[in-house]
Amino acid sequence: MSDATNLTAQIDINTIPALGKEQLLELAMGPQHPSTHGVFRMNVVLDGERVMKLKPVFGYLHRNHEKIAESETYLGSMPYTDRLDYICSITNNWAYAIAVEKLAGIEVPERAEYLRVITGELTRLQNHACLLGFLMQDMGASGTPLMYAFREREKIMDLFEGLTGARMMCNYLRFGGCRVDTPAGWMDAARKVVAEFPRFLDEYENLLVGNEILMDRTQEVGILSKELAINAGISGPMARASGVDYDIRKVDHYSIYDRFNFRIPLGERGDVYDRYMIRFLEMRESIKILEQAMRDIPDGPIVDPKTKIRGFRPKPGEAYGRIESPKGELGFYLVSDGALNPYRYRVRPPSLINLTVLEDLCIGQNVADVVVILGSIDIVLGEVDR
Amino acid sequence: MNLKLDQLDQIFVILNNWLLGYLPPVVRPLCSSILAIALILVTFALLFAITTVLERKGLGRIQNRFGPNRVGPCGFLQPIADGIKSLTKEDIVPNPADHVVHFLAPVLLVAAAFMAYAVLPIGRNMILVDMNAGVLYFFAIGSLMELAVFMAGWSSRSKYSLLGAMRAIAQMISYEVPLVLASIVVIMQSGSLSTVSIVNMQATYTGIWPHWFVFTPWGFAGFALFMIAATAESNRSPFDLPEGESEIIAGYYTEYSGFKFALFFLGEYIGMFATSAMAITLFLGGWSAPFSFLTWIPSYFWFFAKLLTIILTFIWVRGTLPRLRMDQLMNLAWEFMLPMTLLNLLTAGVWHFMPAGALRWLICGAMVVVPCILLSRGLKQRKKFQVRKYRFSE
Amino acid sequence: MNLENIKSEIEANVPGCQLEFVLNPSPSAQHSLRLDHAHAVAVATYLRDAADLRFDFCSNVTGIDWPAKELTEKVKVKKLVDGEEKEVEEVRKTTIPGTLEVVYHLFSVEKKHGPITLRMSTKDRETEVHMPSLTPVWRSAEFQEREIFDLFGVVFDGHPDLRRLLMWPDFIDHPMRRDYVAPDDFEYEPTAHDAVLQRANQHQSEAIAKLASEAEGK
Amino acid sequence: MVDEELKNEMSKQGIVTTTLQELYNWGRRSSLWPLNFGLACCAIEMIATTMARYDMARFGAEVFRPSPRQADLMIVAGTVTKKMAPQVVRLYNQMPEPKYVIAMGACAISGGPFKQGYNVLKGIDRYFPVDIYIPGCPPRPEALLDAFMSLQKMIDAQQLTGPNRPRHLNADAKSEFIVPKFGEHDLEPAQNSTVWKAPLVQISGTETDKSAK
Amino acid sequence: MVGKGIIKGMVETARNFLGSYVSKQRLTTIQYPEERAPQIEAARNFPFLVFDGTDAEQGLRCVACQICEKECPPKCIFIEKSKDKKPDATGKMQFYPATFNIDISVCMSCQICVEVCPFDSIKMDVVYDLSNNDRFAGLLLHKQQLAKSNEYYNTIHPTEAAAVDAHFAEERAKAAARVKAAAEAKLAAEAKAATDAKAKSETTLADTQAQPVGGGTR
Repeated sequence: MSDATNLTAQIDINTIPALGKEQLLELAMGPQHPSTHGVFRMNVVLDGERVMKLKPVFGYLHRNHEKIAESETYLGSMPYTDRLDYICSITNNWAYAIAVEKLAGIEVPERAEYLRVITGELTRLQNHACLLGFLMQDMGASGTPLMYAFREREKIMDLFEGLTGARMMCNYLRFGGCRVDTPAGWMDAARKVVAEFPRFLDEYENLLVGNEILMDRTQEVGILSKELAINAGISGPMARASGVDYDIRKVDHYSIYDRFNFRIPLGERGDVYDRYMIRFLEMRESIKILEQAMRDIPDGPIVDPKTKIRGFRPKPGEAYGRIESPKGELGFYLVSDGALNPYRYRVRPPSLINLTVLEDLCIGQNVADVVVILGSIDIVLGEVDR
Repeated sequence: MNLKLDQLDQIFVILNNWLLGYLPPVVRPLCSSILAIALILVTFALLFAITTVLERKGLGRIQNRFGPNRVGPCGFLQPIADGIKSLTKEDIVPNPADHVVHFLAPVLLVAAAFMAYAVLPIGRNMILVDMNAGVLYFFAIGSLMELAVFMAGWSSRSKYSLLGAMRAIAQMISYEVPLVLASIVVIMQSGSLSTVSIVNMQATYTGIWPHWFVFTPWGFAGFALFMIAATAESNRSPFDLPEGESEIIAGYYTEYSGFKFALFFLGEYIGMFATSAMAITLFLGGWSAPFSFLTWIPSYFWFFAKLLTIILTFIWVRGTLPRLRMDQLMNLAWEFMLPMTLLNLLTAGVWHFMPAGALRWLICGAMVVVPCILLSRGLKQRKKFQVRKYRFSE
Repeated sequence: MNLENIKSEIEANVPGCQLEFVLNPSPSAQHSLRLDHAHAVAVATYLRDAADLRFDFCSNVTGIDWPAKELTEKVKVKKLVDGEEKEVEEVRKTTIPGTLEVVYHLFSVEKKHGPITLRMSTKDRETEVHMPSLTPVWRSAEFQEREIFDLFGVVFDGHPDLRRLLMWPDFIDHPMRRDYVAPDDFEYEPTAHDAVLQRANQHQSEAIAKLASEAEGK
Repeated sequence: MVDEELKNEMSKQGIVTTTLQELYNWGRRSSLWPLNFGLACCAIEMIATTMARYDMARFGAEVFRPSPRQADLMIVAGTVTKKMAPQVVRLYNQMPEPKYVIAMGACAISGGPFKQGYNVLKGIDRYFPVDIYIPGCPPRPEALLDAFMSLQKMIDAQQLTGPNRPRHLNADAKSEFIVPKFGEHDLEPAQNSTVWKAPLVQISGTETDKSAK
Repeated sequence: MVGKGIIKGMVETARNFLGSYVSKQRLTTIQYPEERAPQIEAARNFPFLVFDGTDAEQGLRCVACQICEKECPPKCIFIEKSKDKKPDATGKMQFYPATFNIDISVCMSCQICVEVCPFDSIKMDVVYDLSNNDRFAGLLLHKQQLAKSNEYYNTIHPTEAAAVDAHFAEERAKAAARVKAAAEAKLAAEAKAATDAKAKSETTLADTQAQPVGGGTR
């Protein structure tokens, strides 16, 4: 009856070249591991508790999104994008919509742009809140910060459900606009949630930001230099924590972000603490954007009337569209051959590319730091493996 | 009235004597011990059950939710259900594991944890063995638990178990030192290793105030250090590295299932109660009442009240703090705890030889506070951690 | 930033390189440059390091599979038929050889401009699937090139660690190629359509045949 | 064993009868510790279920054990890919009996929207038995709680003796299932035929006019 | 001073602990089977088919146009068209689905079937507690399970349903008008035919005029 295999007897030793030292311990963290945020594996070589070598293994959630999209209509891929980075579905929709709009040359009405910004920034808020919670969970904080984060997330989930009908898989954006307009009373509810959010941030700050254990565990851990960050294609809050002043909302001037007054927090050291704090500060900036957007939102149509739901065929060609998703640069590259479905559909996953430097960050660190570093990169496996 | 309350206080002793009265005198000591052991087993097993519910409910409340409230009235039958399930669960021993040691480890852990209660005075005249080297015995038994933990980690033949066991050993041995050193101040002061006489010394009053050791500078520092070390000894958050679930799955008991796993759980909690009880005995006056006018309440009530308070603090801390890292844990032990406990010994000596008065308080207080600040600042500066300011790009 | 200007600038600075301007007819107007294998790394390094370009951020690396395509066109040809010159319609078949293409999207963090698109193609899809790796120039290509190696079967020369990224090591197919056929697991398809339905039917008839043969065997 | 009528009669008169079977089933169902195991999108909703709003802890099920040795319930929350399937089966094998499985979400049941992917397993029940299925993509947290309660009801109704006794009390039934191996094109075997008994679907398979279309 | 941050955190958790006894803000649990969160109008889970009136078979709005079947991204809808016709919501004779199956073990609740349906016949349901232990029969919903009344639709999505009902009322009015117009036209035609016949008999010219066609005979 008892199982013959030991829990960790599944190490793929071939992937780790022998180092010729007998004291080294090879450890496979994952694919089922409490802190790999899903099904991710790291083959770690340890000297005591120090990491000597680390090789990430991907593909445990490779769901063939790109292959499936090649046989779906353009609209049919929209709900699949929800499931890429399944914590923030709306920003995924947005990146895809922008790529298709570039491919087909579609304009977006103003109200729709505002709705996109509002839902997108709400997504950013809940993503960052959850991330901080998960990061603390990885540090062993028995769930309390995560619970507080999810308490706030539930409020945003309620908003999403009220607007789009689903909590997580919103499938809200359409080419040239949004799917539905806000129902009565939604905007007021959203204003209330946004107005209450800073209280949560203060609570969080009290709970953890000045915490000595947190600072000790995160400062000077997993330092990423600015040069490496740029060369390795690191994007989003992770790059900004290393001091790279690059936010696609400011650089590409996409949508209507030019109209809002907000700042980009930048880190100095590029360690886990900076990555953690940058996200914390970004939440405060997102609240500013939300307040401005909710104040200024005009009336009007929410979708470009020229776009068709069925039988949408862009002209042959290709387009690369990208946005600043909460994880980083989320891009979609589409090649059309004039048919109903894209000839090639490619997702540029920020989570995967941000993992490029995982080994560099982890070498020489403690095994307990590995989970914290991984947590600070903020990956979602649905996006890493697609 | 007073007589009655005294009887209530001594009710277990009286009952014991009454029961033993029916037995031939030859077997009386043996039977007395067996009775007391049975009572301790039942009481603390029950306390374990209640603590698990309280912990889950307390954490729930901290986290804005209810916690278990469906199994039995208000969820208080939850541990019984857990127990039934654990008992009937399949017991898996991995093939490569060392079967004998794998089996012995949880048994030894629980046995050792319960053995520690032999020298803990639960109430007035309520102690199993009044050993004159009680404190020594307690710490000796405490090291047995480390052995059990290592047996568990080693025999499982799993890498996570081994890592957990390595961490546990390193941690427990490192914190054994400050734990013992922190308790030495009490022994210095009381001049006895017997837990009973230590408590008796504290159970006197000046006005309404008791003479608990915690109300002296060295006692307070000793208590704080003892509690930190005790948290580490009993693998509680934020020192729960050996079972740090986000890093090494479940640490040394990763490969344990069914009732053996439940035994580990039990052993850990019983061990935690034991160290907390020791802290109470050494610093918080054991079973003595906090004010002289409250002495009419039975002594064991005070003991359990103090124990529960400490347990609740443990739960509270667990609900708040993230876990330390191995090297930080070690740094804390060797760079902060050890010097502090050594300095505390000095403080206790100074206290002993100085005449009572405000000056003694001042000097001893300074002897505790100043090194504490300096050491912690040193710790902080060497690590250079601080709250940072961030720049923004428009 | 005009791609034509960049092209001429590269040509001036990287001697011998052959660049092809690839027009993108869609409204996005993201045109691209096709590199030759021999000078790809040099061109990439130039793009990264040139002071006025500084394309230091390689954002996206994509593989595209172009299977061999047969174009049939009707051509009117003048021919002598029965001594008489006539215009005859003739079906002419031209085969465009298949190729695997890799597309790089570059941005500049320093200058905050972009994107420009680079492409490279392999000679064919079966044997000559080699291509220089640009990972030494941009680290960000590391995993993405591995992914393309895995799913398309492009072999990147000079890649530091070219292993399968997503599929398991023993897997031998390249599933993102358009002629890939997924394994047969169509036992239960209650709402099948089109291709899936065909596969399901096929599976079903096989299963029934198997059952029948088993029954005969008994 | 006391029959139902007598029991009802006795409980009316204030006598509570508890058989060993009831006690055992009550213990099992009140203390279902899930494996801390998330695969994809549904895992987030599973986490949300344990969070303050839905609070799975009320049922005594917040003890998410990271080690399969200590878990009773496997919530397969998310897409099982072919690369992951052997690990999932292995985890299931490592869990001690009695063990239960909830397949949460479309992907875990059938592969869901990703069904036609080359690396997606079309349902975890190809390799081991599943007790409760929750449709939805992802199912709401309430749906998971509902499934959890259905599982409790299922356990409550189990007879410990007789032909319908649960697997773990049946010495002939296997508690270990084949772990598939990575093949050159697919997993080998592609399904565990002792567990996976798909009906031959005649719904679409025989629709000749549809396939002709 | 080391420990300040820790104490701050402890105070915060203590505040939440105590707050959970007094404030709903700090005790957010909805105890599911007894309490339920208020139904959100836009919520969606799985599709259902709307029927008008009381008879699920007769009143079904679906005309088996199979658009949703084609557009459904995961292809979880299976429709078989009927051989005969029945009147639809506006009274036109239409096909109806002989079989309409939705495999909810595949459905991803994306609502695209609702968006593409030109007949407002498929809508999203809000029922979520559908856990089942029957893998095959329990998760394949047939027409009988899918058909739900318009009243039900009105209770779960009142705003949307009111708009749909208004639209249908308008359509019906138009249809009625068309029928009326057709009847009138027919009458007129008959009258004209009569006069024409009269004229024909008078003029004996061949009648080459087409029959006037009334609306609504499509």
